[in-house]
Amino acid sequence: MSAFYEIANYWGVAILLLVGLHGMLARPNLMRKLMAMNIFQVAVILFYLSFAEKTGASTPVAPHGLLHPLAADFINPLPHALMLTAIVVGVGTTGVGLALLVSIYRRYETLEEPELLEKMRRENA
Amino acid sequence: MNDTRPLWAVLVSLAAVGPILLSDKRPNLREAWSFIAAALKFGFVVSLLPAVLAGGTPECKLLDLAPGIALHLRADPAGMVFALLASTLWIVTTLYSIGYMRGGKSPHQTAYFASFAVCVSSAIGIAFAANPLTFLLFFELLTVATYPLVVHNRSEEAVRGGRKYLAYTFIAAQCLLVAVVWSTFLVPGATFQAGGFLAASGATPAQLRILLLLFMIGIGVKAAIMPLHGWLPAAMVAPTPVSALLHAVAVVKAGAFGCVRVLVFIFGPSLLREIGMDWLIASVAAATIVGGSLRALGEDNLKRRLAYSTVSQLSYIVLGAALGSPAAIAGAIFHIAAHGFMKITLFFCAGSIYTRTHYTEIAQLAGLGKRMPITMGAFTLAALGLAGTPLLAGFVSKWNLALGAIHSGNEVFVAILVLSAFLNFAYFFPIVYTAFFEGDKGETVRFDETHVAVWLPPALTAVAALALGMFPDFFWSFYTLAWTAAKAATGLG
Amino acid sequence: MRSLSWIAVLFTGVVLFYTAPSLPPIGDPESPASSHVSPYYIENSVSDMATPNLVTTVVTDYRGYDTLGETTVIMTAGLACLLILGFWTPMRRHPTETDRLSFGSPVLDAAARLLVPYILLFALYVLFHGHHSPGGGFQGGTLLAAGVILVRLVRGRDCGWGVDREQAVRLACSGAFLYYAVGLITMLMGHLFLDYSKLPLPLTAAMRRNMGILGVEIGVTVAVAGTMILIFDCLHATPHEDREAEVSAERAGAEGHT
Amino acid sequence: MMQPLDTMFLALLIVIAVAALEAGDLLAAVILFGAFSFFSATFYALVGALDVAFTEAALGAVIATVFFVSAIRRSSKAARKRAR
Amino acid sequence: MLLDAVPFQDTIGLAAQLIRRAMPAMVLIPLGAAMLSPILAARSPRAARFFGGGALLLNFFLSLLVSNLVWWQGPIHYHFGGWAPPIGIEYSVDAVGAMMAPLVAFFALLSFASASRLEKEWTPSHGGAFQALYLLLSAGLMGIVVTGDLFNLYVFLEISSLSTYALVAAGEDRAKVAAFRYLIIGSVAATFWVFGLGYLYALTGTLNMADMAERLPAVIGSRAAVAGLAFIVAGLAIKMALFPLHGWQPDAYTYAPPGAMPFISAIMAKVSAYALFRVLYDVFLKAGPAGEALELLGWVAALSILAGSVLALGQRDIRRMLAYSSVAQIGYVLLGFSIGNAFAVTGALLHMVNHAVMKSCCFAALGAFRAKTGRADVDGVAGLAKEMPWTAAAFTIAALGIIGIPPLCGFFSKYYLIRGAVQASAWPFVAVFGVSSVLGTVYFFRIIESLYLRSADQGAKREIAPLSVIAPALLLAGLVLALGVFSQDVVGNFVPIIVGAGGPS
Repeated sequence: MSAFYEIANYWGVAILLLVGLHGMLARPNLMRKLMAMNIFQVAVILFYLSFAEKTGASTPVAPHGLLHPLAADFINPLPHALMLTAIVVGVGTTGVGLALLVSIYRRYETLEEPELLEKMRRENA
Repeated sequence: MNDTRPLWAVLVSLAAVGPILLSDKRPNLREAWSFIAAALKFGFVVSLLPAVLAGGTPECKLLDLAPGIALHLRADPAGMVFALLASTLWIVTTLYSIGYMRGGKSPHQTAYFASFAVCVSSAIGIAFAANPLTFLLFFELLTVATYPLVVHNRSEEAVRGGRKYLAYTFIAAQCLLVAVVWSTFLVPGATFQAGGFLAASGATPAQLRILLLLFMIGIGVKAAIMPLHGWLPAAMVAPTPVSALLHAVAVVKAGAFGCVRVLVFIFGPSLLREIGMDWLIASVAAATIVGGSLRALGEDNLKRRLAYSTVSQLSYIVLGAALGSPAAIAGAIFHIAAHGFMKITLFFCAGSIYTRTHYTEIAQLAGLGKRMPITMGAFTLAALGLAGTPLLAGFVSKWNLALGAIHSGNEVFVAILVLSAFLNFAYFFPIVYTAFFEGDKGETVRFDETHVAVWLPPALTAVAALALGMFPDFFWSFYTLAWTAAKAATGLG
Repeated sequence: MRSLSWIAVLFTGVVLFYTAPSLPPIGDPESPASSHVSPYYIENSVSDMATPNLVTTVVTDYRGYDTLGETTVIMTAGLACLLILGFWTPMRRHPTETDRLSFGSPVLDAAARLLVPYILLFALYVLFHGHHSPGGGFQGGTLLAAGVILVRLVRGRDCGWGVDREQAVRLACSGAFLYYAVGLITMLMGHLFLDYSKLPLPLTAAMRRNMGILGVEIGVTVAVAGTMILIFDCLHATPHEDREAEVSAERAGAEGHT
Repeated sequence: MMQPLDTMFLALLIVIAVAALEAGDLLAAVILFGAFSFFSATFYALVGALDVAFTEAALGAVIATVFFVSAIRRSSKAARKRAR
Repeated sequence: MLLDAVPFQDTIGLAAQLIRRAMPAMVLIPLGAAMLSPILAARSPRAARFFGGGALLLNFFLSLLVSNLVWWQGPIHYHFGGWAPPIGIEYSVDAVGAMMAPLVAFFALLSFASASRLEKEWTPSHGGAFQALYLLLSAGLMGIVVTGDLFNLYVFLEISSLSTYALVAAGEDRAKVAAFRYLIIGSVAATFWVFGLGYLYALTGTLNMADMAERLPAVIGSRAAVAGLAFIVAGLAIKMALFPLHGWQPDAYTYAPPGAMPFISAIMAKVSAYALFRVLYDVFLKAGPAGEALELLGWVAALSILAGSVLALGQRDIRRMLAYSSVAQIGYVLLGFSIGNAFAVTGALLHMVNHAVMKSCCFAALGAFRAKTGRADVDGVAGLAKEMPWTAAAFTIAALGIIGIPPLCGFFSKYYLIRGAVQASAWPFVAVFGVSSVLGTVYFFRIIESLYLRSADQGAKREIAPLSVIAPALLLAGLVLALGVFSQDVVGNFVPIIVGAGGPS
């Protein structure tokens, strides 16, 4: 059982990643693609946080007055720092994506990919 | 020892391109530039002649093209033959072009003269190239520069001809590129060497055979060896001076010259025999000689008949280079010059006839011999020469080729040469006959030549062909040069 | 397209499930990730920069240049939205009748009046206490933006409470530039970019680093807050012609009822 | 550590994620998506990443969701009905 | 006065020291300019334009200085915040970086003039956002080139990606759909990069390239290392638009505003290819999975070359055709990396430079045609050679260069690539190069025919193309020729450093 838990997070991450990837590529609705993108990124964040974990260690904030913390007592802060970046980047990308969607909708009045392609094709002809 | 004259010989016409393009609105100035460049180029090339005859090879190395491979120009005897031919004929062709183009009020003349200058530069570059990469550089430049000439008319047919030309030459260019790269890989930094440089490469015979095939496809397209000749008749839509240039001066001749370079200077006769490819190449060449002549017989259009004649004649050169005996090689190299003078005469004549009468079919020529005696006289002379009549230039090369065939033990090719001579007579004689002995006897015959710039060039080249036949070393020392190269290649020198 | 994406998903899945077991087990203190570089951060950040929040030290100092990039990403996103959607209707400092079309209701208004000051205050706390507890520039900036956005939601879409759109652009850019400037100062003084220990402050090296962190955190806060407001405004604003149509439709509806 | 709890939470996250992508109405999907963000923030806190959790809660659960909602409002008339 | 007292040698040393210290400014200058320009643009758009242009000019000069110093004294390292790697973030410029950095800076500068001019025509005023994003794009790409840290690379990848999405979207209406598709695919790519990096970090515990290269051999046999590499390669392959993953690129290239296009088309894919080069050669040192990945990538690249060329044949729209041609040409670069001997790698690196120049020349010339007639399809440019002889000549030269006609620069990179393939006896790849060139001839000569041989459509709109659009095309055409003729000077200067003693001699 413990062997399962040792990497259980990775299985979860893998499933979440696939759900997100599939949503991004195969969903016809553009808004959902964007949501799937966020799910995809959450999976990556979970992945980083999972391998940052350290048994018997606590949150990477040193208690007040502790001048020389020991490495074994605190979780690896580096992945946390990196994922802070990833979250912010993700929200930024989402914002840009939504801005694009709003302007696409204004022009074509749809966010369904097949319908959108159809409209563009008709316009081209 | 850097002698920059080969470089100047190449550059002078390239440098003329700018002024030619800028003088678009002033035809006289434009043609003056062409003439000045042609004269300078001829001067540079001829000034190299004494040194080469004395056994030297003036050369210059410029910037590196690739690691260990410089842009290397060198005037060796074989290259001199081609360079002399191209630079001489450029002058004549320029004169003729002015007459022809202005006479026909042809459009796009600036583009024509500019491309022409680039073509001649590339031809000289091909002649003087000392290593495969330099050769490739000028060869490809020639390919591109010829395209505007082929599509000169801008007609639907011209565009189609241009496409065909591009398709053939660019596919060939890839083969040539691979072959050149491969050869520089086998022998890094090699320069052309009489007798070939690949013998020491250590490659297996099978590899060498593939390499040779790549080379022959790459260059053979320009030389119009039989299965690869399709573009040449299609390119006949171009104006006559262009055809003259294609056939006699630059393009096809560059292909033939390239075959000599590959067979004699990259592979060398002995290696060729070793890998057993000499006989194959010679056979293909022989087949082209006969096949081209037969196709020529079947054509009623004058220019197309001349085109197939070229297909046939150029394979003499390939045949000689493939046979590999001294006389054969000498004959092949001499034929480069001889065929140049004779074929350009024929095309000039075809052009003159066209400007005067707009006739293109052979049957239309009836009685023309009396209206245009100089033109048709020159035509007859050149036709006889091509067929190999003694006292004309063609005889010298064929005699040597036949000798070479016997020396190399392939007597069967002598038979081919004889057969070809008959076929040559067979397709030229009707033209001459129609022009001089057919037509209305009762019609009043009057002298009706065109402008002097149109009839003088063929007359000059015909006389030159005659002179070369009687004195093979006349002025340009073609014969000596050819033999020098041949002896060096076969180890006799 | 559909089948292609299934293939991509399948392929990724195979790679994931095939390779996950060979990763170091979760929670292993001896795993390379926990034993190579990170111990340095844990053991030295208190003495290096007098900051107990290890994540903050990594984010803003040890890997401070990443965070400058990240702040720039945020700014880029804001400018991208601006370029794509642009300014449509001008904003008003004070709400007019039409601004109240969607959300305006007394209850919401009163709730917002009550909440917003606390949100903003909390934002500042998060920012300044980021050295000692979870929090810092990104969180603080987000909360600031959340406060402003709440007012926007309650008061109507074109309300320019707090900052208007032009100001939001300038906030986003100048916040990022503040971060940049802290690094630039040390660079211009002949030291390395972002080397806070060389800041011209009359303090110990660790405290100078501490102050440097505070400086960049403020920059991040301003940039994040400005950008989030900017993106919201771009997404939320109404194009001019739509707005005219909506207002007239509303009027027509109101007249129909009476 | 609390591995079983972690795993349960992960399973919950996956379920919400699928639900958010499958929900019929776009607005409902967005709300589920907000919930997903929120639960993932909780999960981050569980594994000890308080800073990340805080950021995800503020940025992912609040701001991103608000962005989604306003974007949907602006592209709603037809899009909401046909959303799938 | 002060300098007089210092001996000459010391002055040089001082300058070198100064350049070392200023190296990160290659990224920081455009970055800072981007932050300030919206603020400045609110007061005076004109001043903001000059400011942006000045920043890029300064940046270009600095990148030249840095390259020279690298050629002279070897790689330059810079530690941000005074933290030595692997604790902190490092910038490191080696010989290849010294080649890429001026390239990025040059193209950023070159298309800035036409971009800022066309901006006025193509987008309404957005408070200097267009210009700021353009500067951010160049900062982001430069950051990818000079960074020595794998996560920092991701951050700058995102800066460049986000700004590209917006710049692409600033084009026609359809550009927004193209940009959205690009955003989705681009996010997949970037996330794959982070995910793969996560694997590598979990195995080695470091993010610094050099440090990771040291620690990787111990764990190279692990399946996780293979997965990490696979994700990173997949992410970059998307960014490079290799064949099965190229879907976003043609639309993005077609509908983007012509001002930004020469820059994006020239540099984006090259920078990703360069990142791939660094991962495969600097981090993995071609060991273990990297060698296998390279072998596999060779076939992918070959497929990309053929598919890109074939797809380009079917396009009427020249922009789309050029985009597919880029799919093929980036395959050349990758194939060179894959073959992996000194000649092939030289060819691949040289082709990055050459193709950037040639393709951006094509796009610049096309932008000028389009400014004149408003069309960008093969029929639309009919007969333009008469009215725009110089621009048409520039386009022709660039096209011939891409086909590989000597002495234009495209020939020489092809020469090295084929030389490398012949040396490795990789005959199928040799054939691929040949076939691609022939196909290139077909699709480019269709345009050249149209330009020169067909007569112009009389009814079409005719406006005067601005000089700021034509001049870059001419300059680039000159470069196509110069880089070809003097290719040995280029190769001789940096390639021996790259490939070490075993390089071409």
